[in-house]
Parts: sequence; C-alpha cells; structure tokens
Amino acid sequence: MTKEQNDTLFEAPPMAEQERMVEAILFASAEPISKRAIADRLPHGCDVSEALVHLRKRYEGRGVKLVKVDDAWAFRTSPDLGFLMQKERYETRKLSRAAIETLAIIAYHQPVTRAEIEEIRGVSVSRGTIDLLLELEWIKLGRRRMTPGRPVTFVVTQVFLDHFGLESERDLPGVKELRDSGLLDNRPAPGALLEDTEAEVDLENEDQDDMFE
Amino acid sequence: MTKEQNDTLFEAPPMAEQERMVEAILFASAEPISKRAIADRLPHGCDVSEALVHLRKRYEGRGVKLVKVDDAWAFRTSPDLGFLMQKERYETRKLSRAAIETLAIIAYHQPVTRAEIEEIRGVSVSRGTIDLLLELEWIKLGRRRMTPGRPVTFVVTQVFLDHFGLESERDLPGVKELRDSGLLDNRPAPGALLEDTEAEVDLENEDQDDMFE
Amino acid sequence: MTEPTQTEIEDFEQTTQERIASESLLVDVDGFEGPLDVLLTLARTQKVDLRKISVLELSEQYLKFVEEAKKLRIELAADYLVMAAWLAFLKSRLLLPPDPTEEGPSAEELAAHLAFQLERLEAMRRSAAKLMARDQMGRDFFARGIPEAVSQNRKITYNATILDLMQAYAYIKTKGNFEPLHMIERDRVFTMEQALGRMRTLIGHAIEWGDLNQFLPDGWRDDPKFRRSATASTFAASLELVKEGKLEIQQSELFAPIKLRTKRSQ
Repeated sequence: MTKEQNDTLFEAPPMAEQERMVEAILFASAEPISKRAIADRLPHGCDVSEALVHLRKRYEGRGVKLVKVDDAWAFRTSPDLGFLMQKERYETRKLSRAAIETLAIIAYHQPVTRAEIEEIRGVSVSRGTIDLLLELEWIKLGRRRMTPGRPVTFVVTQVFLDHFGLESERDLPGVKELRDSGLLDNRPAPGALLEDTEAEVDLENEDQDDMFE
Repeated sequence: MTKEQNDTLFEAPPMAEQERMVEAILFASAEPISKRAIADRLPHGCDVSEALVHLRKRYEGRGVKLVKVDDAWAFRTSPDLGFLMQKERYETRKLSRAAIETLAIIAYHQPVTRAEIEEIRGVSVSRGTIDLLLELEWIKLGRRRMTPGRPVTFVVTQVFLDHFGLESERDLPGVKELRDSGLLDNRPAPGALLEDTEAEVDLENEDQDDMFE
Repeated sequence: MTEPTQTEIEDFEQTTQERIASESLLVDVDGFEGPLDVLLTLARTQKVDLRKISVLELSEQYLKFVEEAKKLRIELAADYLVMAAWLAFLKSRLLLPPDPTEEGPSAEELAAHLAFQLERLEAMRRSAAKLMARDQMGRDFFARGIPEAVSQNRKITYNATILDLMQAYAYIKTKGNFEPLHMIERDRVFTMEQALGRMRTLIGHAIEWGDLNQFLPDGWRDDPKFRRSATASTFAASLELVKEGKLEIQQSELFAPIKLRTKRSQ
C-alpha cells in the first residue's frame, strides 16, 4: 500500500549491499533461483545482473562457485574439490564364527560343495556367508561335482593364501599338528590317525558316496 | 610400507588451497561440522584451525558468515538479511510459556533433573513439554544423577546452540551475571532437604564403580 | 491467557476496585503456573528488589488471594492450598519471637529461601525472554538451502588369522569327537542341492501323477523333523524343475496332496 511511497523515499541499496543480499538469497535458497525471482525479493531498484557479475567474480577460484543452471543461479562446490565430498570409512571387522568355520572347511576339504560344508558343520550355511567369502576373494568356484545336481564346489584362492601367509594349501597345519599345538584335545581319534590333510580329504571324498546315496 | 616416503613426497597443500577446501566442505553442509570431521576429509597435514581463521575473516561483512557452534563450524546467512528470506522461513512450532521456561532452565542450569526444573518453576513439568523439546532436538538426555532413583538429567544440544546462534552455553544471554549473583546455584531449601543432599554425596561416592555410560 | 498487568495488581489493593480486580486475577487462576507464579506476580506489586521483599506482606497477599478464590467457589489445586498453609505457618513464625529450643531452620532462613526462589524464577523468565529474542535459525538466519550430500564409501577389511582358522577347524573337528559321520548324527537338514540332485534322477520315472511324499528319500520319511526338512527341500526342488520345464506340479485344493509328474513333451 505504501509501496509507491517507498520507491520514492528509499533508493536502492549500494551495489556492495546488493551483492551481499544476492549472496545470502542464493545460499539459503532450496533450489537454483532465477534472476527474476531474486529481483522480486530484493528492494526496489536493485540490479540483479550486476550483483551476480560481482558475486561470480568474487567466488572465482574459491572452494565454491556461482553457477548458472538453465536460467537459474546456485552455489556449487568447485568441481575440482569433488573428492572432498566423499568420505571413506575404513572398518576392520572380525569374521563371524560361521564364516571362519566355513572358510576352514573349504580350506581343509577343498574342493567342497555347500552340502558337504553343511554336513561337516552340522548346520546350514547361509548364502550371505558364502557370498562374503567370495567377495573377499578368499574362495572361488571350483569344478562342478559330477554327482546328481552337479553341485558347484568351492576352493580357496591365492588371495586367501596371501592373507594367511601360506605358500600353498599344503602348508595348512594338519590335524596332527593341530592336536600337538593343543588346539585339538588329545583324545585318540577313532580310526586311522590322519597324518596329513590330503588323507583326510580323501576320506571325506570316500564318505561322500554313502552320504548322498 | 611406503607411507614414510609418501609423507615426504606429498606436502600438505598451500594454505590458500586448504582454505578453499574447508570452504567447500562447510558450504556443502547444512549442519555444523566439527574440526575433527573437517580434518578427516582434508589431505594429510592440513591445519584446519588456521584455515578456519582465514575463512572467517574472508566472510566478514558478507551476506553469509562463518559461525562456530560448540566445536563445529557452519555457514549461516547474516541475521540482518533475514527479511529477504521470507520464502525459506519455517515456522517453529509456537512454544508454550511452560516450554520456553523449561528450555531456559535446562540451558542455564544444565545438567538438570526434572525435579529440579519443577523446583525452580514451582509446578510440575508435563511429559509433553519435555517430549516437545526432545523432539525439536533442543535438549537431550545427559548423564544420570547419582542420587537415589538415579534421575536422568537434561542438557541442551548443538542443534539448540545452532538455532539460537550461540557458540556455546557460556554465550547464553546474561549467564555470567546470573552465575555471579548466585541465581544458578543449586541452593537447597533450608531444613529437611539438607539431609537429602548429604545422603546424595555419599551415594555418589559409593556408586562410582557401577556408573553406567 | 492474559497475565494480570501491573495496574491490575495494584487495583487489587484498592477497596473499590478490589472485587473486579480480584476477579480478573482469579478468573485467571488456570493461567497461573502454580503457587510460585502467583507469588511472583504478587511480589511484583512490592516494587522492590526481590531479595528485600517482605515475605510477611507477601504471605498476607497470597492468603487473601486464596480467600477470594474460595469466596468465588473457584476450585484451587492442592498445591495452592499447601502453599497457603505453609505461608500461614511461616507468617506465624515470623511474627512470634523465635523459640530457642526449636530445631531446624529459622523463619528468616525459610523466608530468605522463598525470596531466592522467587528471584530465581524471575531471572529464568527474563532469560527465557532474552533467549527467544535472539536471532533464530529459520527466522533470522538460514542454513545452506541446497546441501550437497557426502557420499560415504565404506571400506571394510575383514580380519582373520591363521590361528582363527585353525581354531575354527579344530572346533568343528572336536565337536564330533572324530567319529565318522553317521546317518544318525547327520543334521536334520536335507538341503536344496541334495533334493535337486535326487529329483533330477527320479523325474524320469514319474510318468504318472505321484504324491510328493513318494519322492522323499529313505530314512527321511518317518522322523517328523527329517520329513519336514526333506519335504520342504523336495518341494522347492520340484518348483525349480517346473521352472526348467521338466516337471509338472498340481494341487487340487488347499492342503490336498501335491502331485508331480514328468512334463510330457509335445
């Protein structure tokens, strides 16, 4: 209502002040904003175009730049600093019991099918566990077993060997060594004392036949 | 393995560049970011504190200013330009007198229990009042008081400081005068309550061990 | 509510206006935030430093306030009455010479504490007002309107040592005491792979519609736990084979036997 009066009473603010105003509006606006919309918000008589030129210049070479999107304006992070907008978080996690057991079985019994792993562990193996080990590249798919259903087998990888500081699967401590190092109790095992893992693997393979009819 | 080499090979970027980086990081965020978090995103060897000093100075008198909230930093529009931001203005729920007073008591007396708030206001504090302030994220739970019943305490949050443009609780209006005149003392009522406070002290010592978080 | 103004409270003391003024005060009883609030409002009439307030006078004003409320049959909350009783007690203590044998805080101490409480409440009110008068975010100043999201790249390294591996294997091996795995000890899980393998060899023989149960392996049909696992996996395997176009499956109604047969090629 007193708009007209105001127009005559008050002159447009000085350019430096106009620039500040445009700066604040662009900063706070939730979307890029057109010259027109900026002008609507500024006191009468402001020169948005000129203020934008000044402002753009002011931000030249800064961490933020004034950009034109279609016919609207917005502040954006300088493209060369895009890498700062990525946060890398490193986490070290312990493998779950299921994962480490599954891994151990694959290492000692490879090539081994999922059904066999379940047989040995006595519980089913979740898809996630296998996926995680595959993702870590500690295991990979071996040849399919020539049994009904042609199940895939799993074997350990070079990455696995590197991670655990092994030169080959043969370096895995055998059952006897496990026992000697106190990791297994000293109860005499029924049947043949397995001297090395290979023998054991064979045994497991033999067993398979009557496991799966 | 080549870490040491890297340190000598790559120096921290020049200060002007560090300043740009901090500018970009802070500009990109609506929430204050702690110095620590800024440092985590910058290349190794950057001096965030110094960069912030430069940056704050650079924005002095601009339409946008660099403010400190607690131990974090953020860009905010200059308060004198608020009138331009009709469109961005959001209505904070109209707070009841009870809510405003409760908020002030928590801010000035924190950490403070509900019983203490009631003692100061002379009326019970409704659950809704506390809930509202919690919902606004202006207050949060502090440590439990080591008194019988282990009542929870309330403290104000960084969101509160940010909302009211405060750098820290020490900047609350008139807080120093209030403290000097003893009005923030936890002065127990003479008589019966005195015994309670003594009991509290004992309890506190006993409880040290099983203090929770 | 509208808080009684200074003048309203002054009227309270004047006989002519007393009724009207007290009514306006009392009508607002609900608006008062408890007895301390009323006391503070009354104390303001004394126009002195709250520390130097006359608690005696204040008590009288408050008791009068409660009397008026009663006359007007306004229900007062218990805490207003408790305060009245306490102030009446305090008043008598303040008027009588102190009894040297009496223990506990003196009337002056109690009065001083009340004055402190009033001053503290007043101070908090002022502070609350100052706080709300500050520039506020979203009203006077604003945050970045288009924040740019920081993408989080989470890099997880899994840690396991050769010892973990050996211990895990040792655990598995000792669990079964090295006994060869018998059928009896086998876990009661007939896996999908097993079922699928079995079904593939069997479907060739299923020329006519046959009950799903007939396809369960020997040794898995009697014990309910075994049967459940075998049924589930055999059924799932059948669906898989239907998907592959090797098997047909039907069920006439809910809970009716599920029938299978080899898909006939046209």
